[in-house]
Amino acid sequence: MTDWLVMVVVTTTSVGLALTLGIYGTVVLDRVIGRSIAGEPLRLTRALVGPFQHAALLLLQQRSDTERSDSATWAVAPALLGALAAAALAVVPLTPAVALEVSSGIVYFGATMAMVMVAVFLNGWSANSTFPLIGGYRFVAQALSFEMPLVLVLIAAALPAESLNVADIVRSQDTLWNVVRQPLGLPLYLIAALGVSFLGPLGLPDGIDLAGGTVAELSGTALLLWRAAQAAVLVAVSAMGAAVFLGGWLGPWLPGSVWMALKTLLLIALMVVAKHLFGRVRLERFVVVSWVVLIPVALVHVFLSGILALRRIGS
Amino acid sequence: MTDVLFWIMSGISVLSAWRVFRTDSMVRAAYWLMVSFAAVAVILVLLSAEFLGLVLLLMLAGEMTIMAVFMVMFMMNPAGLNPMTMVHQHRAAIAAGVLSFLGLGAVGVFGRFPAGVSFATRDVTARLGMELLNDSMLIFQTAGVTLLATMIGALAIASRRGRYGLADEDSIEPAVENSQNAGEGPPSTEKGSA
Amino acid sequence: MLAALGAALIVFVAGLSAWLAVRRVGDVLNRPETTGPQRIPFSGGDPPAVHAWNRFHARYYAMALLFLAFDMEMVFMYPWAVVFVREGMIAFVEMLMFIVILMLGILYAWREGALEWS
Amino acid sequence: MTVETLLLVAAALFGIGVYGALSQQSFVMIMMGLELMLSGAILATGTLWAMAAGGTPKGQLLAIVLVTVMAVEMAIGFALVVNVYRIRKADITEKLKTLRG
Amino acid sequence: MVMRDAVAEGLRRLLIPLACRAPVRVFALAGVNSPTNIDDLRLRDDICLVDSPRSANVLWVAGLLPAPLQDSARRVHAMMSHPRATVWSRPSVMTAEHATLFPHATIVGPSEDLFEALRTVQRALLTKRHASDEALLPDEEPAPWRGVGPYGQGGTGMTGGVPYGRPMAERAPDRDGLELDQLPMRIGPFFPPFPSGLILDVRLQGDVVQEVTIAESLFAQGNVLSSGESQGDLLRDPFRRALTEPVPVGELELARARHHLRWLAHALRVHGLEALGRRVLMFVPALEPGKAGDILALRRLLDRIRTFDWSTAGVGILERQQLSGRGLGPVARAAGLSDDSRLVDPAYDKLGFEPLVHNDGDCRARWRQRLGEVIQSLALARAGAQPAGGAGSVESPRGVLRPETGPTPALLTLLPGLVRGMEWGDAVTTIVSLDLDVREARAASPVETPTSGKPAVERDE
Repeated sequence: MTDWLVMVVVTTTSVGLALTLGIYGTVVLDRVIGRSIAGEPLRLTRALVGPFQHAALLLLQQRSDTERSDSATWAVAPALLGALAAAALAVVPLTPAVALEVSSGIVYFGATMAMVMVAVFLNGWSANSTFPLIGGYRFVAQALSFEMPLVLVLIAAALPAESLNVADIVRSQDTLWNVVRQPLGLPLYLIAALGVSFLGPLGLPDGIDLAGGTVAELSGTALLLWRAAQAAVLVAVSAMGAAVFLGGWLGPWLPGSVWMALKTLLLIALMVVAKHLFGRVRLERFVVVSWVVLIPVALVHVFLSGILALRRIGS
Repeated sequence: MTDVLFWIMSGISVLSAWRVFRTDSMVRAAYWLMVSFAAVAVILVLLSAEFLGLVLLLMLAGEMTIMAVFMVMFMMNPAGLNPMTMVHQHRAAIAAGVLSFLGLGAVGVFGRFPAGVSFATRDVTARLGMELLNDSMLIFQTAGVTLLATMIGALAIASRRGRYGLADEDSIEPAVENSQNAGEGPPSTEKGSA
Repeated sequence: MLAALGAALIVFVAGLSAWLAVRRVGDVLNRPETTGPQRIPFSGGDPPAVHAWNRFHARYYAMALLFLAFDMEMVFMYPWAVVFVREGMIAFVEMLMFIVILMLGILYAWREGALEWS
Repeated sequence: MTVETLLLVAAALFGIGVYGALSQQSFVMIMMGLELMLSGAILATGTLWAMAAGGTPKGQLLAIVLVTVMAVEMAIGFALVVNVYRIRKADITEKLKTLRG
Repeated sequence: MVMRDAVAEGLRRLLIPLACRAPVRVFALAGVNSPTNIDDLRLRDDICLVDSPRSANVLWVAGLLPAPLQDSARRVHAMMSHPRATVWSRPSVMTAEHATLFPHATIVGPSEDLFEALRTVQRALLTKRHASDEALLPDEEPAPWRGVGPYGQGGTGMTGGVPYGRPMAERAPDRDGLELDQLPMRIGPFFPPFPSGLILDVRLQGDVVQEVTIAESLFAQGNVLSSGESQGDLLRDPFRRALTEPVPVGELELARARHHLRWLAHALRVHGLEALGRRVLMFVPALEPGKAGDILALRRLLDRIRTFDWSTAGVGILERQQLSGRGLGPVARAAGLSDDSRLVDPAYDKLGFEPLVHNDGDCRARWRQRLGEVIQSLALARAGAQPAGGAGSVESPRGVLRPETGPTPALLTLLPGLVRGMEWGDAVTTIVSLDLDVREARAASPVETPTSGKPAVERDE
């Protein structure tokens, strides 16, 4: 029992810490990368304190409401999104010591990422306003399309590890990282990750063509919490990607947690670059491409990884 | 500890199942059902059917959102802006519900079940995989065929373009059409007018 | 193992409470009461004629049906992944058969145009 | 957490499902009732697998088959709802006297 | 309770100094004759333009608002959350009706520093030196709707009631054969992706546009051009001047390049490429005749980033016969017509001017056309002081401009047929790609029927 309590406390604090730092890092990276792509001077100090100023401004703003909105589900949606990100991060081994050894880790991760759909849909639905509503529906279409590739690449990574436990998957990359062993895995995963954190090319639910879509009717704390939850999801998927494809805590010289943090930040940065460089795609087109290209490719990827895993064991 | 969690979860599960039929908003109804299922999934995890519980959660998110999407599509007043109940044979249904609860509950309480042998703890999933690939291979493959049939069937039923014209415009197979034209059949639209 | 998932559940609850707590703080800092005109949904400045909640025609309903069935493939794939290396070629062939059968479904859907907006 | 209590919970879920399936007028709400009945069944299967069947993988397989049934039921059910609505503009059972397309 | 208030006060004291340094959250209402261009705000580090008035602290009214837009402007003001304030950039010319439009507004004259004003206002708002704007519209109680019918609903039948004073959507037929609800909604005049003042009555089923009509009020009394208010805008525009007097080719062509680049920045923003849009905006003041290196690099970059291509290719196709002879400028040229009034201008003839042409006629062809014309314009601008125009009509960046009218009215007649059947995102892409300017719209007599377009785009063929 005391062991368990210690585990709970350690996990909760480490997840909380990782999420806070990750969200902060995401916002800073977003600004730095955005400005460098725009060709503007960087102004690093401003980038570093900016997130706090912004958050303070939103905390001091009134929370808006709409006519006959479903206020209960509207309140739950951001909390659910944030909680899902936290829960997903809990099974990602941040260091070899702090790892929840969930033997169906990637099933669990897949479940939390699928639930993101519920949170975003609710956030769009609850406002009783057309643009958020369309945004919510867009996310459902998008989620139904990217969910399968997301899960399939994780299954492929589980093959050589012979386990669904994320920590086992990290350990299986002792000799060779999955990013090399399964070259298709990371790109597919990143596409799906952009989808799950509704960013950039797949930021369809809150596009400007919907005046902000799911966030169009949000203000003040509600907006702050929603953006924080979105960044938290980005952190969670990036951490998972770092663990599954970039060898997690493995790495020379530095302690495992530092490696993990660096790799996660690298993936976050990659996705933020994608956000700023790739425009919003057409949803209709993405759905077809996802079913006709991404899912078959992900399946082929699973089988190829399987054959490679068999050969490695055989030899 | 597990007992406490079990009672909480069964409470959530039954209560939210009840809420499903007591809410005006279709989206809320669908997600109450999801909460009910999620609580069942946690109970399954408590029963050390860890994989089953988690996979149920994974399925649920998609299925219940799709459920919400369809419910909103086909219910008038989907958000319950005008509160209104839409039930029929209410008393009979309650009676049937109570009866089935009592019947099944009686089986549960008075039935005799073989005592639980030590169940597998660590590699439940692996044993399930072995089972799938060896003894129950046929079940596994049959599931594949069933799902294929489901996909094709569902798409064929739901799509507007039937083989003989638009589904909502009295499309009739040519052979049937001929026999009907002998009498006074409804005029049929052109073939494949889509 | 149960302990780990229990901890994960607690992290979930903690996340939920953290987000709701900040929301509460925001509401204490600024009263969320709004006036009637303030609650009008935004669509460029003019008020809507009807409520936005309607029988929303989700144009991708055929794809959603496809998803319902195809999603099940994952349930079978997880346990398969665990034993794949142990079982070797048999596992490979069996899953290949299963997947090819399911892919026929996608192929059919694509040919029927079920993935496009209806 | 005993076999009896677990089965009682499963029976309660099933009972609510029966009530819903019989009392609701709208097609989709009837399907909610069916889903709840299946949820009761899944819980019962899980219970018996863990508590009485010695954890044989066949028990879990049965539960997985039930989940599959759930998905199939939803897919076909919704497809029928779409079709009926398209042809008859009907969304509640009362509007449908016969099942002939 | 007291405890809670004390904690809140403490927290507020902690947050206010931080928030005071945050970028100003501004929602812009673009009017006419504004001393400051909205694009100038986008490049500012200390200003954050938001897409919905909900989360803005400051409502920036740029210039004067024509009478038909004033009610909408007040409504936008009402939608903002507290604390809120209004800053009004006003030209020197002003009519009496404007004086009472925003009684609480901080007025910024043409010579004053707008950015400083915006910053000061937000800071004053946070420190409570400036009271949050009071509601300009009365707080009306929603219409009663509960408890009328037998189940407590608002009327007879399921959709009989009017919850919150609004009815519910009604069913309508659809191309899919499913008769689901059709959502009538009015979009604009301050919908950020659209040009200010464009008001569309849209009927949506799901996210698909079933029907679009251009709201009448746009034409009724909204003629800004004739009201004398926008003289300042006109005089700054070299194309307007070129209607009556010769203007150097260099000036015209640089202005054309600037206009297209501003348009491109907006289009990129609407596609989610905000940072790239800012980069494009930064080119605008630095444009020089003959130096197209940056623009060429930009074109290469956009070519390499395929997503912008993908999301515009095949969207919003306009056929040649719809466009020919109407003076629709880049839109016509993107569809393969070499329709350019510069061809008949002797000054351009001397330069050996040949119009650029793209063939597809879709949104992608339109942005490529405009980007190509930027490069071409920079080359032409080298001719410098050579005078052109003055012949009563001129090829503006949007198309042929005459004293009474511009290309926008003709484009607006094409619009309803063009976006019918499109997913909303595609419809926005298309409308943005047409580069409309509502200030030109009045001259379009509403008599001209909007059915002259081609039949609805049937996309489920």
